[in-house]
Amino acid sequence: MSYEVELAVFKGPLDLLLHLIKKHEMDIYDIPIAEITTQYLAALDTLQSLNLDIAGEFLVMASTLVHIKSRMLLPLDPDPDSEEDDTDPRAELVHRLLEYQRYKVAAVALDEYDILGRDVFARSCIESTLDEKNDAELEAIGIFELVEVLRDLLKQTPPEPVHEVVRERLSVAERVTMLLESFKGCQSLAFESLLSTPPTREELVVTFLAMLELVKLRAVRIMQNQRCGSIWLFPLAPDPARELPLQDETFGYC
Amino acid sequence: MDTAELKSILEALLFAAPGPVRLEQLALAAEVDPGLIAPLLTELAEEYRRTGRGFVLVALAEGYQLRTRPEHAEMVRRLQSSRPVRMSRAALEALAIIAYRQPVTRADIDYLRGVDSGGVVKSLLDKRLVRIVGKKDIPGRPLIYGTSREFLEFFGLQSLDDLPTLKEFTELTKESETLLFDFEAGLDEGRT
Amino acid sequence: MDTAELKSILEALLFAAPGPVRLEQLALAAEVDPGLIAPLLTELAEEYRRTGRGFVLVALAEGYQLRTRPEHAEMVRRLQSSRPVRMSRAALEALAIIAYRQPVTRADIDYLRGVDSGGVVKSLLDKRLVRIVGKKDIPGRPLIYGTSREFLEFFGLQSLDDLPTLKEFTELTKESETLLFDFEAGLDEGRT
Repeated sequence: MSYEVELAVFKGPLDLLLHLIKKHEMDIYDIPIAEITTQYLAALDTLQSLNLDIAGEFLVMASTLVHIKSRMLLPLDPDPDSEEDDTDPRAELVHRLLEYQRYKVAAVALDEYDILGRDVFARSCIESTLDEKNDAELEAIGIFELVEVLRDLLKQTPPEPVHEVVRERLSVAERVTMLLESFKGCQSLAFESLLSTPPTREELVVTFLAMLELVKLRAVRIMQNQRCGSIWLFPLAPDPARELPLQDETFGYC
Repeated sequence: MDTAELKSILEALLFAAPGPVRLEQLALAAEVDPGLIAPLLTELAEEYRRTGRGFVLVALAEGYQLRTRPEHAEMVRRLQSSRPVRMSRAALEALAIIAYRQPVTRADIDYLRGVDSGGVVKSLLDKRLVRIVGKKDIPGRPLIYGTSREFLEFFGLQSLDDLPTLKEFTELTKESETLLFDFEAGLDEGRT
Repeated sequence: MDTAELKSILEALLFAAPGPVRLEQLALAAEVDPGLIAPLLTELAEEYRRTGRGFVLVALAEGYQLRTRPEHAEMVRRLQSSRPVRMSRAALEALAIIAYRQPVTRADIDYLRGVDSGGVVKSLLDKRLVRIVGKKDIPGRPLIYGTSREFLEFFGLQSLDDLPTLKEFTELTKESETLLFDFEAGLDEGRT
């Protein structure tokens, strides 16, 4: 097996370090920090040259190693009252490596058990579920399943409309101006022709109000031939003496 | 492979099979000639009868199957009705909604699940995992539901504060979900 | 009811159950005193071993269960045409930490492994080998994890006490050195 493949299977910086220490037969309690740092960085280079993503943890460990190395280069502070603790800067790393090794060994021990579904098989029976019978005791389940079910449900459900819809507010004054525009060069207009199709409720209301305002201002006359029939608007010649008020405030809609 | 070992293998295969198994399937799995198997199955069936095992070997149109001895039917039924049942998916969904969105009405639960939840809510009430906490002050005054003390006990929680939030959950799930059995895949990558 | 008949009934009950069965459930179904059952189960387990049956009787936390003999794993897998399940090394490491150090937080696992374990923890939760046991009473109230009933079933353990004692290391061991290569070897096997 090539070195490259070997590298690719390291599950973390501790794993890689442990391997390097053993491979080079270093003393765990007196790790030659300069050498291990060189080895470690070289391994990372190899991973990089293979275009493998190096997890952030590997880089953190690299900087930890460099940091330890620099601390070891410093002469020990002769002042015993110094703030600087004089423990071996490698101590924590050694502790972690030994601790990690424990779990690595335990993991292998676990793997050697007769695992259900791999080494041993139980009968495959269909289990009964809650809805069938109501008097039975419930089988224990974990909270994780509950959250998972909720998450699945929320994924399926369309998201609730939580954002506020900002609608363009149609002002009566604006509508009045628009109606006057459309009257130009017209004898008559049907009310429906003033609306977009299909009209929104707001548009309908505002247009109707605008029409009534124009009637009040005597700018238009309206006629209806039958109940519920079309409303026809007939523009009247504007009274030159009167200025049309075209502000919402004057109409009283604010 | 001697006869005793092959018999043991056949027994294991029939034991683990979810339904009737054909002679050829047994032969294929045990990697022996199908002709070898037929007489052994007869022997096994005879042996089970003679030694009064709890199960018998029956030959069906679709193959062979181990079944409990008919005389024990009553006890088997009794066992099955005394065994704890798994909560159904539907019940779990309703329970999740009630736990996380409480206090909720039936309409809220129905909306999120997209189906009528009357039956499951009733069974959750029967199981005392859920309780009625009051009525909502809206037209129709619908009942509102929440979780019970038994709910906390069932999930081994101290209080509702111990329920993991969806956010905590999502943080866990951000990463690839195939990491458990990723070893082979990871290596395949490395080899190419 | 004589002993032979009761044994036959117990066998039928264990055979028909979809999961481990507790002694009391067996007693209830067979309508006999639980005290009568325990020695018979021991006898049955011994008998299965001696006569080389296709299955064995195992005692688990949640009761007793019949399982195929480990030697037949390959044939059973072939019948079910299932790929051998192989736990990834990352998953096993995280699982070992959770099993021995429970209750633990994600941060504990990450620290001990030296890598982010969110993905593997999620997979272990998915497989139900691990469960959320609550939240730790420290700032941020992180979730805490422990092993589940399924964990014991998965590894065929009666209780966490059955876990091998965690070795105290004062040096790097040969054992640990060969691990990587064992895994690789296992993999090659799995691929052929």
